[in-house]
Amino acid sequence: MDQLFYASEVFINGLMTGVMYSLVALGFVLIFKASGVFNYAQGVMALFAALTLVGIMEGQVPFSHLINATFGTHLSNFSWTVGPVVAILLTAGVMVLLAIVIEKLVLQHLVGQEPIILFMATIGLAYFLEGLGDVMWGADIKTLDVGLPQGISDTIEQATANWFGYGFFIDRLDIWATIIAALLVAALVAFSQYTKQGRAMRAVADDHQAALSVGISLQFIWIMVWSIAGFVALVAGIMWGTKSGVQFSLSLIALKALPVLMLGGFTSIPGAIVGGLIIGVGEKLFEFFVGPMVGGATENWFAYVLALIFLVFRPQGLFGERIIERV
Amino acid sequence: DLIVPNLSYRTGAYGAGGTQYADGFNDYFTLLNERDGGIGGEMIQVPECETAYNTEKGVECYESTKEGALVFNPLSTGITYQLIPKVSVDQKVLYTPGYGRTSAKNGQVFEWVFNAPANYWDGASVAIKYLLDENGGDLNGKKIALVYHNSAYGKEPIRTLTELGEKHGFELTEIPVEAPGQEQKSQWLQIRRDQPDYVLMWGWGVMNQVAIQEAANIRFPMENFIGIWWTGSEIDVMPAGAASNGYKAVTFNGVGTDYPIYEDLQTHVIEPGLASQGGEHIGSAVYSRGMYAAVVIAEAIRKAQELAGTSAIDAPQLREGFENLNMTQERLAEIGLPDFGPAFELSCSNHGGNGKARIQQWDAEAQQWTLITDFTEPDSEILEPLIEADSTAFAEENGITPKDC
Amino acid sequence: MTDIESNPLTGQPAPAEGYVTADGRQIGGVLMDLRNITLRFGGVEAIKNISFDVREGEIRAIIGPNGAGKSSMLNVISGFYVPQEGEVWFKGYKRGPMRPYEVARLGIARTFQNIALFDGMTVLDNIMTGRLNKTKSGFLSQALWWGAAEREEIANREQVERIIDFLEIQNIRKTPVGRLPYGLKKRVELARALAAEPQILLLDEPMAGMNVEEKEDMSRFVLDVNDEFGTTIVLIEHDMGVVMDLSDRVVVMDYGRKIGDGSPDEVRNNQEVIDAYLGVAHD
Amino acid sequence: MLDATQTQDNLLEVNNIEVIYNHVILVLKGVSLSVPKGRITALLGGNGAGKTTTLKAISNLLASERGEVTKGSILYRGERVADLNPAALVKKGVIQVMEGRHCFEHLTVEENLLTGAYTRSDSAAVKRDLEMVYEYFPRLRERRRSQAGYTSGGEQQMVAMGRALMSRPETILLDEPSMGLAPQLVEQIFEIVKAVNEGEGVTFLLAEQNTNVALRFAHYGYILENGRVVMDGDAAELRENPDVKEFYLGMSDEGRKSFRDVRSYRRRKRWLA
Amino acid sequence: MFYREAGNFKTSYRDDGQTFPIKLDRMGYYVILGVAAMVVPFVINDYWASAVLLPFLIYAIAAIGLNILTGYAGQVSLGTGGFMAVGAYSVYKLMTAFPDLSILIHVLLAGGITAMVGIAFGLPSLRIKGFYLAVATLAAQFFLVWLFNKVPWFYNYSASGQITAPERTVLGWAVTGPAASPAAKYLVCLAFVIFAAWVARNLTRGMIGRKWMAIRDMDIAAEIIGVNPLTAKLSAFGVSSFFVGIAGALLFAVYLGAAEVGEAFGINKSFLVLFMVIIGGLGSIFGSFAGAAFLVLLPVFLKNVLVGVLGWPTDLAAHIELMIVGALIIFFLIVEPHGLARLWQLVKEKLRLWPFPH
Ligand SMILES: Nc1ncnc2c1ncn2[C@@H]1O[C@H](COP(=O)(O)OP(=O)(O)OP(=O)(O)O)[C@@H](O)[C@H]1O
Ligand SMILES: Nc1ncnc2c1ncn2[C@@H]1O[C@H](COP(=O)(O)OP(=O)(O)OP(=O)(O)O)[C@@H](O)[C@H]1O
Ligand SMILES: CC(C)C[C@H](N)C(=O)O
Ligand SMILES: [Mg+2]
Ligand SMILES: [Mg+2]
Repeated sequence: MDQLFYASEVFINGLMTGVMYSLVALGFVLIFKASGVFNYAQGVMALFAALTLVGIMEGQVPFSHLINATFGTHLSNFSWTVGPVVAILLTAGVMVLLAIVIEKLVLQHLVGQEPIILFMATIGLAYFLEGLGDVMWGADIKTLDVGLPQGISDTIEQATANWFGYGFFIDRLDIWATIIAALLVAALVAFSQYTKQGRAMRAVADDHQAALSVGISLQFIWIMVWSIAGFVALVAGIMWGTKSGVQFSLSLIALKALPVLMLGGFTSIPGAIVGGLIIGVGEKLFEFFVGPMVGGATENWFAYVLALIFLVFRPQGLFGERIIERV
Repeated sequence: DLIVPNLSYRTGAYGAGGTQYADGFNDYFTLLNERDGGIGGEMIQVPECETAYNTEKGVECYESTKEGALVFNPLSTGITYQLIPKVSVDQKVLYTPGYGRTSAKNGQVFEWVFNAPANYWDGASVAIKYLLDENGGDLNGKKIALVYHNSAYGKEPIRTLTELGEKHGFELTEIPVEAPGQEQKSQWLQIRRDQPDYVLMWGWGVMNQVAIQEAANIRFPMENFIGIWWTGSEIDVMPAGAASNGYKAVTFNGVGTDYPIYEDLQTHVIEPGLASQGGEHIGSAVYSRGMYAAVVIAEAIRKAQELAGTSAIDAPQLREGFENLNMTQERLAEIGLPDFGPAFELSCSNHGGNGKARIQQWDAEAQQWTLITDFTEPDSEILEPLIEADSTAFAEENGITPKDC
Repeated sequence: MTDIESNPLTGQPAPAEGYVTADGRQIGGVLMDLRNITLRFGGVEAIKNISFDVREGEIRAIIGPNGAGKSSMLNVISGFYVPQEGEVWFKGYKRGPMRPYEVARLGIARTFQNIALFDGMTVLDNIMTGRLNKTKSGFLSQALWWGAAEREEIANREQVERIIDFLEIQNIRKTPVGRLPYGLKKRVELARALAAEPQILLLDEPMAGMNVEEKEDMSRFVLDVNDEFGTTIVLIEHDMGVVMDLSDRVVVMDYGRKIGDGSPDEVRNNQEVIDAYLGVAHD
Repeated sequence: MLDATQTQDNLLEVNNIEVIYNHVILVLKGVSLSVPKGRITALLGGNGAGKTTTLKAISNLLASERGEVTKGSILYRGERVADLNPAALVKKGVIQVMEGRHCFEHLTVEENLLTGAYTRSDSAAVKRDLEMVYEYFPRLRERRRSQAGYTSGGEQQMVAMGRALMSRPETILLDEPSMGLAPQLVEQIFEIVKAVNEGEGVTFLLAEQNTNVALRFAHYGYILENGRVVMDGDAAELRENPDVKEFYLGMSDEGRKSFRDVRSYRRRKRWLA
Repeated sequence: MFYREAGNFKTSYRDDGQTFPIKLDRMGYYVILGVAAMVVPFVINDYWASAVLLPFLIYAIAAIGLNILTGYAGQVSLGTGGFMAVGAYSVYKLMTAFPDLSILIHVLLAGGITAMVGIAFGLPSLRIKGFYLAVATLAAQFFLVWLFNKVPWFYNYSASGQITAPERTVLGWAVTGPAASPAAKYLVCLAFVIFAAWVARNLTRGMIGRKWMAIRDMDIAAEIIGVNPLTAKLSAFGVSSFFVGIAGALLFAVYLGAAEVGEAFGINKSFLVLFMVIIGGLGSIFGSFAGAAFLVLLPVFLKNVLVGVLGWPTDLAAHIELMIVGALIIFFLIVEPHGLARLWQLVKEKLRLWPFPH
């Protein structure tokens, strides 16, 4: 009986974690849909966004290290601090700028290259942003608090305790993540399926040349999409930052998102969510029940193996576009 | 001049901790240079090299700085393992306080490596000792979970703890966390289910903050949660805020700035603006540990100069200095760090001191660590044989004949 | 040339009687026989119960409006599409389920409607790939470039050079095909197919996007291949001039159905064909 | 040949352009041509002559192929368009139908057509034009819901054409529309070109191999051979020109000759340029 | 201009198929080889060996391996780190299990074992394509690392799970272990590099190579003209992993001397090698060398400049270094997506036309 409770508790928490992964995966999907670019930098973008957010909130002086090192000054903080909402808006603005810069300096010059080249470019971008983030805001760990609650939800524990005599553990942060993710997805799906820009976005993904020839401006589409992705990254950054503090490792969640992508399909927004849920539940249950027998720490690889198994049966992922094979 | 390279890491996944350590290390030598004109008239150069906690970069740093260098302190078990063979060939001292290869304590096998005052096995043993005291000397039937960084470092204490478990009859559950470890739900759900009486932790990097946060989330009583010294720094507990109040950690060095030395530091280093990185982290736990490492090295240098009769010593002479080092509380007081670390004495056979360590506890309101025990001896009757076994194994594998002292 | 072991062909040889063409070429017996082929893609029925045969040494044309299912038919022949119903008989044996590369080994080579050259390789390498079923030397000998490997390589190269001369593409030997203009690509594709010394050659619109002069050259190649190597040719082409002049027999498809089969003249005067496909002829 | 380019109210003027790919391969060696408003101008020539390159040079699609215009100028309505991006050009009313279809494989046929109207905002009119396109190409209406990637070659060509029409262009650069189309469809497409040209007064510059059809529908023609214009004139004249007849229409004095008969290796006659 | 391809007429298809059809190239090649083998060993020192040359040679092997898989057969792999780990642990087990067999044999065997593993993990490639495959190979990466970390047998039950290379000799010279001289280590690696490059070249210029490239450029068409995708892809995985395995073995045994799997063979290795291949040039063996050289030298160089010359604090330097590396990678991809190798080619093409612009 207890086993069952534990199982379902792990199951639920798996779902929740899955949602957290999905938040990162969403960014990948967007950019991949729009430009066929597999944007490895998505994780670092989340880190960068979070760093910027904290920096703005605490009124840090950007590049203070660099400035101090070169001019021997001792800058660190401005006198002011900024409230979460304003800070989030400002950060979103920064992400838009970032998108524009990326488009102008990178993507524009790589039109029509093979996907792998673009993929590599984004890894280069990841390095750059990682360095930039550190130079701008410093490498030490920062705590991010935009007022999201954290820790076990007593109400749920009480309630479940009364119903089943076993109090379930659910992290309030995860509950929030779920709500936010749901909203994001709804919005994004609507956008890509039912709007002109959404259609153009998919067109670009299919054939840059043709898209150009019908007068779709790659610049615009890409800036738009990278901005949205930047915003999604910000959301992911806030969630994960609140959870584990804002620091370098935040960028590594990208690796958690990849299996989610595979499983859901690189081109499917709902896929990102469903994939996330499956991965989350799968890896948690496995770690929880099988893990102890094989020495634990299985999550990293199990997620990938799980996705791999799915792919063998559905090479384009659960919801991915059918891969067109014709001669 | 004497060269003491600082193989630090201020970037990457572990940069946050590495930075504080490196600062403490630098600042102490800066102090000596500024205040006393170095040691015995020799200025100390501390060329810094970024390893990013990465073994290859570590080796590259070692090779690029080893020219004329005396001693290395890479702050990484991984890199330490790389360097152990190299230092014995290049005849450099390798000083790894509180990390690295535990069995290097055996000076007969590891001539060039020193890991005083304490190593991971000491740490484990001291933690258990503390728990014994808490429980009136009896841990029978208790459940203890070990949450560890799934790497060479994290695995270090397992063997000791199992032995101790047999001795004291507590049950050990191992809970590895794959680096980096932002996601520890299943681990902590497991803990929530098993309800262990105590949780020990060998972590580093983001893993620490997340673990403490998750512990708070499942309302695990913080005072039953004890980390090794590397999981006992401010940055580990702060993200969890008030919830982390009462969290404990083993340590072998003092913390905070109310030691006499900090006045000198203020006047000679901080005010002139010579503090490493602008002195953001002065007094933090890891900063203090970096400073402590510097203190020990400095003392060893003094000893070496005294023995060699020259101030311009070389690495082999420094080795002598280490082997004859005798850290007394008196000496620490003179330095301006009374009771900052344990008293210990090294010898040709004992490179690890007596492994004394103490417990510190986090006070969330005051935002500071308070030392709650005195220095305690580890359980040498368990440790000695283990060390013996491991070091002889190494000796055989690499065809080293232990030198007799 | 094809031994039964090497290819899963089963069943009984079919009677083989030939005929003589207008210009007096002797056409052999049935080489390939397609029986009641039906192919569906989800809802779309691309081929509806079509049967026709191809005889040794003849030039067999398939024509029909766009989307009629011609290319699909070729794909069925070369094993890329597996028809839901129907049988493919080859050299009097029923062909079991086969992967495309096995079909290729039977001596069936083809060109593609949307050029399918290997853009990353030079013209020479592209054509050399045509020889791969003629290569026997093992992995090790290739890795160490010992005897067999090198000798074969050179032998293949000689054969390929012959084809290169034949198709007059000497001057672009070493150019990456990606850079070639459309027409030349088509030619290289033909060369690659020829390099395999096939028994049946399937050509999917080999002359699309060429001007008359180039079509004339191409026609010449096709004809020469046919009577120099005696290769049987199945040809899809939209240029009626070409089809009518070159082919011995023509199959006409429309919406996946077969609406005509016979000599060019019969077909040309078949009313249904005219309505469905030819429209009013201009020339 | 100059006099030809001097015709007044030329919508599009290409003056002596040179195009180089990958910084090394010189493909167009000084091509000049002019496209009068409201007329159909044909660009003829063999494989590799440079037709596609010319069109891409005009619509600024070379960049993504690592090609660039190194000499000469391109004027549209008298303004240089060399540094406009393709999108801007489409807004100006110049759209290209690329050689070899280039449909958006994963979009449905209908979505493909709608992307053609990307630069337009008058949704009502777009709907009407969609109907118009379906009138022109009934086959597309049948397959409107299926993924373009799975339609037959000809169907894809129609999609590409239709997509261009959806942008209500002033000038269409048409690259080998007849390629791979069934004869009556070729006629049909050219009829459509004609209709559109006369009906909506759209100007066409079309690159064709199928000289025969092209010259029947075009008003004026240029003949390109490896990167140079070797001849130009009114369609009618060209059709009568003996060389054109022989090499591009496949006719000899005694009418069309069979492909079987042209087996003799004959030397290609070249004009001097 | 001295560099002329004209006047190098080939009279037989044999000459035409040569690796360096042009006389000048061939001579240059022999010179380089001579210097590498005869001169360098005498001038080499610890720093150069361990900071530059050894990593360069070893990564060159890995890059060649990955280039075969990704550059020639078009199967993107992010599992390189994991496969290198297989090589490393194989060689460790072999070294400790059969101490008196020659290390060279151990390394080759390690390569063989890795090839097996590679083939096993290559199987999904028959169904899965493109990025899906790339990500799928990460499964190999993480699983292998986990495996070597978890199963004590692999690290001979050492307390910490670290593996340490015991001393082994070739012709009496120690090539592993602390006592090994830089020159000895260098020469061993050099030997393997030459071997690898030669075999790779033979495979890629022959029919096997063409099969791989056919699969890469258009797998459907390839199958229809007679390439068996199964054998083509798996052979690519096999050969590639063989070289990668050798690289891993050398990296551990000769270069690092001790290793901890998660640390030394983590996913960053996979990316690093992939970078070398891309920056160097997909489908080019020369490119593999160029890429390896570039990515080994760049950080060392930058570090020395930023810290040594400009005297910046190390952390700042490290961050800026990161930015510069990232920026440079992007820059190179933009100027020549086909890598340094193609850049070199273009230079040659220009030289051919020199002094005329085109
Ligand atoms: N893989 C596929 N999936 C779905 N439908 C397909 C597929 N291949 C072909 N079709 C459909 O089958 C029909 C026949 O296609 P096919 O390419 O054979 O026509 P075709 O006769 O070659 O036309 P064309 O002369 O234009 O090339 C078309 O309607 C096409 O949409
Ligand atoms: N991307 C490219 N890189 C290098 N050379 C190219 C490229 N594209 C075309 N070329 C070269 O430019 C020349 C003209 O090509 P283009 O496609 O313009 O000819 P075309 O007249 O359109 O031929 P076709 O009628 O076959 O389409 C060809 O010789 C071709 O080799
Ligand atoms: C050295 C310390 C900072 C802890 C570190 N993880 C180690 O390698 O042991
Ligand atoms: Mg077709
Ligand atoms: Mg063209």
